[in-house]
Amino acid sequence: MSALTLYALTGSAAIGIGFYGLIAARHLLRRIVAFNLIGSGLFLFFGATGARGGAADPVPQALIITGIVVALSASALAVGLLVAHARVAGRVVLPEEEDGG
Amino acid sequence: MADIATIAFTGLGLCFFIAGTIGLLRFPDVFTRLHALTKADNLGLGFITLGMLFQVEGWREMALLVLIWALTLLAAGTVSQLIARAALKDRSG
Amino acid sequence: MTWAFDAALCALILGVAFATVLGRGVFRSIVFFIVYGLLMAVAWVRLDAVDVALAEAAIGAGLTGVLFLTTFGRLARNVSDDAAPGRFHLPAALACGGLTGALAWAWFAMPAPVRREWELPPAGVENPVTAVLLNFRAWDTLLESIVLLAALIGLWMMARDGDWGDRLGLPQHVRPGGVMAGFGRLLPPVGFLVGVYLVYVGADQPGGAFQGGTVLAAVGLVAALAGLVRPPRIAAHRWRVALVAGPSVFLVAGLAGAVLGAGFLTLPEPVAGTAIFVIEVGLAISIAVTLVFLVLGPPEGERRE
Amino acid sequence: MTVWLSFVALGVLASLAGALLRVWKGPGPADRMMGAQLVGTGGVAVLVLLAPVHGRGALDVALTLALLAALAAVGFVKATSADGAGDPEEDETPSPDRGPAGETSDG
Repeated sequence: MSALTLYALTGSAAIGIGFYGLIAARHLLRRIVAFNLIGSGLFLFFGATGARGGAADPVPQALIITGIVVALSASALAVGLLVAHARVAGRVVLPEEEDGG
Repeated sequence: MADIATIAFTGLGLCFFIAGTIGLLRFPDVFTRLHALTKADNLGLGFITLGMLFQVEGWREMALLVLIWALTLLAAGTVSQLIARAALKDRSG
Repeated sequence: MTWAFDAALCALILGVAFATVLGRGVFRSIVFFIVYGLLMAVAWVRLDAVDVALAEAAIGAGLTGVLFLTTFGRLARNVSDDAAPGRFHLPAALACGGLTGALAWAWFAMPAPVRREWELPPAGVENPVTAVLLNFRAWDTLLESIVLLAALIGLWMMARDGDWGDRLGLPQHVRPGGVMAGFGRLLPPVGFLVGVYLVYVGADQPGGAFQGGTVLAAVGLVAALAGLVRPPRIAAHRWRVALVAGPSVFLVAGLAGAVLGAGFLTLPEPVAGTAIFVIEVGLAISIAVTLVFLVLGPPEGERRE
Repeated sequence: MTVWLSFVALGVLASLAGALLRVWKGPGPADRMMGAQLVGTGGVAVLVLLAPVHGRGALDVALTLALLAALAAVGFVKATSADGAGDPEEDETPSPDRGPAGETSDG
């Protein structure tokens, strides 16, 4: 198994783990963290794909860099929504999940 | 000769890293663990950068290495102070 | 031996990802995510993507961590902490395992890349990543810089009316002459130099507007948290100019290309080098300022509660 | 030489696994943060060791990591301070109940 395959498989596993966190976590901040995990795993998978042709392909790298910056801005927006929600509702979970799982 | 120095210094640095980790795992409370952490931070990375000074070519890379170590020292000093204070407040209050 | 290193690194990344999702407690999850960003930066270097590694080091290991940690602090004060752990969710686990399996299958099923020895057409810069970002796929980058702005506007819409006009974020305070204040004085000059350097060398070496801009943002955040500078007021006009500088310079350059006959956002080769440098400087300023504002958040004057 | 450096880098990674164990076990937030700090330093060390293979780029990334090594810890002490924006060194502790901070002294 080549090193690239290792990184690609790690990336795909991170995507799966992140999705699980997004579904199973109740605390909304944990969901945002899990969402970032998905994004990061995708970047790794994509980056490994782009590196298969020998020399690193600049196009995926450029897209990943902009992706990382956009992921941060999306997280900041989500966190702002969460803080506002917590201020209004006094909770950090969604209303329909307050009782059940 | 340069290679021998590199092997010696990086090996020493690795020892400090391992010792720091063992300390971080086995010491009983926050403050003693902090002591272990700063050993790894300052000495471990210090010896590794020292060893790598023999491997890089050009004064820019050397200056970069020294700068990296200096910045880590600054960060380690600050962080240990801040974490210790935060832990102290946590315990007393 | 290098293979063993890669395998160990991947194992650590995987373990950290699991711990982020499965561990109890929000704080633990956040710390593991910070560690995850650190390890990813190393992984990007191993994949020979130094430009990505620079951005990941500044954002994944720096800015995102601070964003989550400060949010954790804010929530802890507003909300009774309900750390009730999510129960193990078998259908979700199966579905996510399936997703990972499908992706792994896709990796092996993908056709081998066509090994074409192609050269990038001349773009005015040596660093291929910068060439792609600012010349060949300039559309993406332009829209991306506008997305950042849109996120900031969305975040500011969450400010309460009473706080409008206040300084951004929580009112920071430190002990004058203390350790944090001293650190906040020592680090920013060095960090500023590193950030400017990364922007400057972006044409030829790893670095550029995004990489340098994110480092500058992290340094600005240290300066703000350590009380060296006070965050600006939300309605300060001078800073709005900084926010739109990058996209505007980019647009003007694009229009100039259209007027000169090369086409919108097409930088003709003779002037491309200079144009890219000017755009990079503007973009780096905008990215740095926008990211600092995004992490600081809208004004939250605690006194009015 | 490359083999030796890879070996040392592998050793540093192995010691980082121990640091991660501390992050997992805690028990306090300060313990977890210290684990993360050690991983940060270890990451810098690994990148420095990779420099002969990956060239200047690895050192640039190491420099960025070293520069921002304290950022997370600063965010941490801010988050755990009484009003989320303070400094653990301040003597005038705001009221111990988690009420809003009184006046703020802008540093």
